[in-house]
Amino acid sequence: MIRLDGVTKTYGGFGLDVDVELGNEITAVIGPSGSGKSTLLEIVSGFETPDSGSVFLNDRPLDGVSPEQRNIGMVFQRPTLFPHLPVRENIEYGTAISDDEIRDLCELLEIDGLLDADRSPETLSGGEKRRVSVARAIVTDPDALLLDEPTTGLDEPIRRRLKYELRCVLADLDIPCIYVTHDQNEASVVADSVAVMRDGTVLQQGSYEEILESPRNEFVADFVGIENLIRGEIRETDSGRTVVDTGVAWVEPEPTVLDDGNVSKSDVCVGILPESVTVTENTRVDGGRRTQTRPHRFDGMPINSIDCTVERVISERGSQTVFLDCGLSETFKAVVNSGVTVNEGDDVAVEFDGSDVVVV
Amino acid sequence: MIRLDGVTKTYGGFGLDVDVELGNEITAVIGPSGSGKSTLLEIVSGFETPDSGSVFLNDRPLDGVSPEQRNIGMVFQRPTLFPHLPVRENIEYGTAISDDEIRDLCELLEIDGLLDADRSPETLSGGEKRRVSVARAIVTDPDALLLDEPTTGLDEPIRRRLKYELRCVLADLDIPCIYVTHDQNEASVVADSVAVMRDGTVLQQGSYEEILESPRNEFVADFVGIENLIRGEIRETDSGRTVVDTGVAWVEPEPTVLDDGNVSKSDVCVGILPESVTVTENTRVDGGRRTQTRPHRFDGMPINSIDCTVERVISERGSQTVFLDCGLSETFKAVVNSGVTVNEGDDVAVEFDGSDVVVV
Amino acid sequence: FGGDYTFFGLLGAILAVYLLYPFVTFFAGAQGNGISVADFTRPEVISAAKYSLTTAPISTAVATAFGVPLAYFLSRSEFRGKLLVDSLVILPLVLPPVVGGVLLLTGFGSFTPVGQVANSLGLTLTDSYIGIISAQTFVASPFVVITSRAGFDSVEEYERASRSLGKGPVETFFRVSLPLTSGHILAGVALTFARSIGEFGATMMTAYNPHTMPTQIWVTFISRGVYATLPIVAVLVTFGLAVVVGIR
Amino acid sequence: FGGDYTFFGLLGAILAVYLLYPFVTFFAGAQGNGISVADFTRPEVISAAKYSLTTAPISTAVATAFGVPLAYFLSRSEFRGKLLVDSLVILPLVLPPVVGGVLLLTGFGSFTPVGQVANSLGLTLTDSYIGIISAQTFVASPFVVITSRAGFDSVEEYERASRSLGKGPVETFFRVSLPLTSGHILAGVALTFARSIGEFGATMMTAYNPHTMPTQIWVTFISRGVYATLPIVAVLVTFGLAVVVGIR
Repeated sequence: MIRLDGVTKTYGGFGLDVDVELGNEITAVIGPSGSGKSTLLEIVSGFETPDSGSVFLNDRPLDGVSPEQRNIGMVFQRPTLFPHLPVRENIEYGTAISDDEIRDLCELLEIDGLLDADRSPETLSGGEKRRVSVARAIVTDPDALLLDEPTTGLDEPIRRRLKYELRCVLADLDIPCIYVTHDQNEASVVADSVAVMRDGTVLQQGSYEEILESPRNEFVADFVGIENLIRGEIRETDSGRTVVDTGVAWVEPEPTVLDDGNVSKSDVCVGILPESVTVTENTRVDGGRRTQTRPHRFDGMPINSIDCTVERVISERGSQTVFLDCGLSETFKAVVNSGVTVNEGDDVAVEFDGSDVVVV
Repeated sequence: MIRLDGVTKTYGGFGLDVDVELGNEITAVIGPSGSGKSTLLEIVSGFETPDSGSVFLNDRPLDGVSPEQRNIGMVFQRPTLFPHLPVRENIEYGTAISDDEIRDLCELLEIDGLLDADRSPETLSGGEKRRVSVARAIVTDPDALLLDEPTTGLDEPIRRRLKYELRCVLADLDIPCIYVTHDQNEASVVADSVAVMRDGTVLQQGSYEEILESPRNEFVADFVGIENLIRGEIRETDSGRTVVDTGVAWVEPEPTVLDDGNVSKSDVCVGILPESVTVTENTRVDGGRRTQTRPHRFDGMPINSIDCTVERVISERGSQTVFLDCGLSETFKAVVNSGVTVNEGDDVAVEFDGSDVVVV
Repeated sequence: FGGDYTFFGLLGAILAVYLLYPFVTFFAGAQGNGISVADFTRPEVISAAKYSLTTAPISTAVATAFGVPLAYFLSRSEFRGKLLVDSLVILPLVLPPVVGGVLLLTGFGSFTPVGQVANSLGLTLTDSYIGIISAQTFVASPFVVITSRAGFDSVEEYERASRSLGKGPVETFFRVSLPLTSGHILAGVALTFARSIGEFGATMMTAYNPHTMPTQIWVTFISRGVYATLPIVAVLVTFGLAVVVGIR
Repeated sequence: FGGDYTFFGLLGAILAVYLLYPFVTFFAGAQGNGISVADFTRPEVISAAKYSLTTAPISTAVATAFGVPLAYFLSRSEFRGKLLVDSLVILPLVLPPVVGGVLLLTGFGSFTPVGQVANSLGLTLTDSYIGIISAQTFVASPFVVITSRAGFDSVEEYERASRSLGKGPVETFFRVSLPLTSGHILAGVALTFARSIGEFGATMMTAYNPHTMPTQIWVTFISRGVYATLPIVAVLVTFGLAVVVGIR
């Protein structure tokens, strides 16, 4: 367990102010550049000293403990393998282990072919370097492991495999792992829980699903991929339903959170995942006459349904991404099945279920 | 139109050998690092001279034409805005334009707020810098535009918007745009067609859909995201059907391409997109007895269906990614709807339609 | 960085103290040896300052005018013999200045062909302004070439941007490369100037007369002892400090 | 790079030719002035070579032994007065060597407190081996400090890796930092050695006798003319070339 207890650090115009507890699981720290992710790692690893507050590792305070005495493993953005030592000596730099142990470890990380002779780390591919640097970090049996964007700079297919394999290896360690990344997909694959940072603070911490279901604010929602964020105002309709009036449609979350005291302001933002949307043709040729279908309407306004025009359709990997002009300031995005026929220029309606709507 | 006619370039251990024609559309060039993407751009832009062959721009040969006389715009990986010139002077570096024109351009790129006074490019955010560098490149009305990973280093939410907006701006130019990226999703969003490079050659060129439907080889299939690639052998079953025997199941593409002369070798690889797979529970409690359901079987072997165990389920953005152990050397990956209930450790069957199988 | 570097600090402090100590003893000792403000206006001090301050700027200007284009050419072009020119540019840095002086004498001395041609035109290439400048330029020009080149090496992508926007190499050089590398070039100019004004070994050979400041220090030291050099030393130390602060 | 850089090449060629020409005239002229292989074995040549080759390695070793720890300390630690030490380390580079010699005389001359203590112990700090070494060390040590420091600045992340694997600062220094920066340090050692062996201005002050190679060039030039310096000049030019090739 790692606990940061009122840790602050100021330098230049930047200030870190963090108060979190991370269990024996993999926590992804995500956030834009400059949000303090790396500073957080530097404070936990001991390379930076906080201005105030303390770091605890399994309830042992780390104040004044130098990096080499913390027993915290690190995997850096650049693999930082020692170029003057062969692969095996790199792995055993922290502690010498038996031939059997090293073989097991390398099989686990699929780098067993790299121990031959005096192979230099500079002859390794990008993916191999990362694996070796993970092996080097976990061979010392650390009490915690910090990883700083370990897949940066790798080609996509290699990265795709590595992140899943890292997940498996790290989960088996059963120690706190902090995994800094700027890619929310990577966060969801590798980590058990996610901490979203901005401007030096942790905005929200929880499982990826929890954050998707109730993001704390617009920034978090956008960062985890709730790309359709529409501003509106809470109002009661003539018939007594409480909805968010977005100007182009009413949005009614279900179960309603608008009048249960959880939302106190009247200007809110509703968020809908592109994947939670269906797109239906909005015009029907009806005996030669085109009539618009209005699937969900109430008091003259569409509910949980917006009329729009298809701007662009992109087919990819079993699905289509549809960009839509809904008369809003931002393009609306929907991910639909390959089977659905949508063409650029079509007038369509997007529909979504009230239960898929988040309010922030 | 840009045509590279037998263009070769050798240096160090690396050789480029390219013969392609790119129309007035956006072509994404994807491929691993070191595949020659950047060298291709350098030869088209004139900063490198090919060892042999010629580059043609709208049928005009560019041999011996210096970069500044080619009228080819460039957007670099680093934004390379001139730090000693204000934003507006950066945009007008290539050619001075009227206030109205520059205002229209900046509105299009959503950077109209940046022209005020003598704002220095160093005060801009990463996303703004990219937009300004695109504005600077297109203001000279170039005959072609080259973009070298223009979204690198941006935070995910910014990158997501920028790539779609780039798509819209570039498509309106109606000139050949070469867009180098290592991200196949970005390629599919931005480009009309894709060229996959490896080891200095273009392996395949076509629309993203075409490549997904018939990738030329395993490398291309993997690179565009057909992550489940299973090796097998073509054989005829006792009942005369031609299938790929993967050891754990028979795979039967539909329409069959195995005996129509298109596939000449007997050792092949079948590819299935993670998004084209359904996962069904494999055990049914039947009056207290567990019986296995075998949805598609033939001559005792499952067809287009593999028994496996769930290794890990990751929920994200309206779908779940399921990693499965099928007794193959690689983990099988399926992306299924959020509604499907799968738990780690479950015995399940993955099924896929013969029409979703590609053979390489 | 969170570590204990006392061990390195203690070893390093010995060198730091060794480098600092002579400054302290000199300025402390000069006070105790009756050197006054009046000594700063002695005719030989004024004369040496005049010669140094009229030659070093010219040497620096010449080194910059030709060294910056050379640096740019080396940074951008591949040609046969490039390695030779690269080495030639560093050589005066690692060569003892007296050697530089000897070499220059054989190239431009009064009895060499070049020297005789110059004489017939009324120019004296040694023991003259020109002799001082030729020694300073030979010894000091590498600084501006090396630092400018490092600057030019770092702005290639900006130049590509300029070229792709339709600007040729010369326009690109003046509108992009030069402004972006002005920091590097200025640092090189400062170092070249410092080296020029402090030049002693080569100048002793090519122009013992008229005395520049370093030559005058030698002459004063021989005739009147070490503390009598204070006025010139003080001026040169001040210059040195200004350059060190300037290039940071 | 696909461009026409003739303009820059022509300007730059003027400086390149100016730097090359004296080498040609010297070695061509020496041949025509009856300098033979026998001159290489003249007693004053042997003696000067002996003094230079026994002092420069010691100066280099001293500068390295204390300069590398100083560089490391400056690279890793923040402390009050760091800017002062940073400047102090560059200062001898931009200061005229004669000034360095004057300063050293006031610190270690025979009539200074330090000099007198040394005398009573039987050590002469000026006009001796020690005088040569003290001048060379003062003037040449900045090279090894500056290049080593650039090296140490570039390996911080490797050190963090080592520290995170349980190794303390000293073990990390010897197992990681030192091997990874050996290239930088060797370049610094080469430059320091070249500067030491070529040292003239400061050595003239602190140890005119015994003559090192540069001093001997001066003495020979005064007494026997420029071409008589060929043996020592040839040795020093060869050294210089070796260093230039070595640091590439």
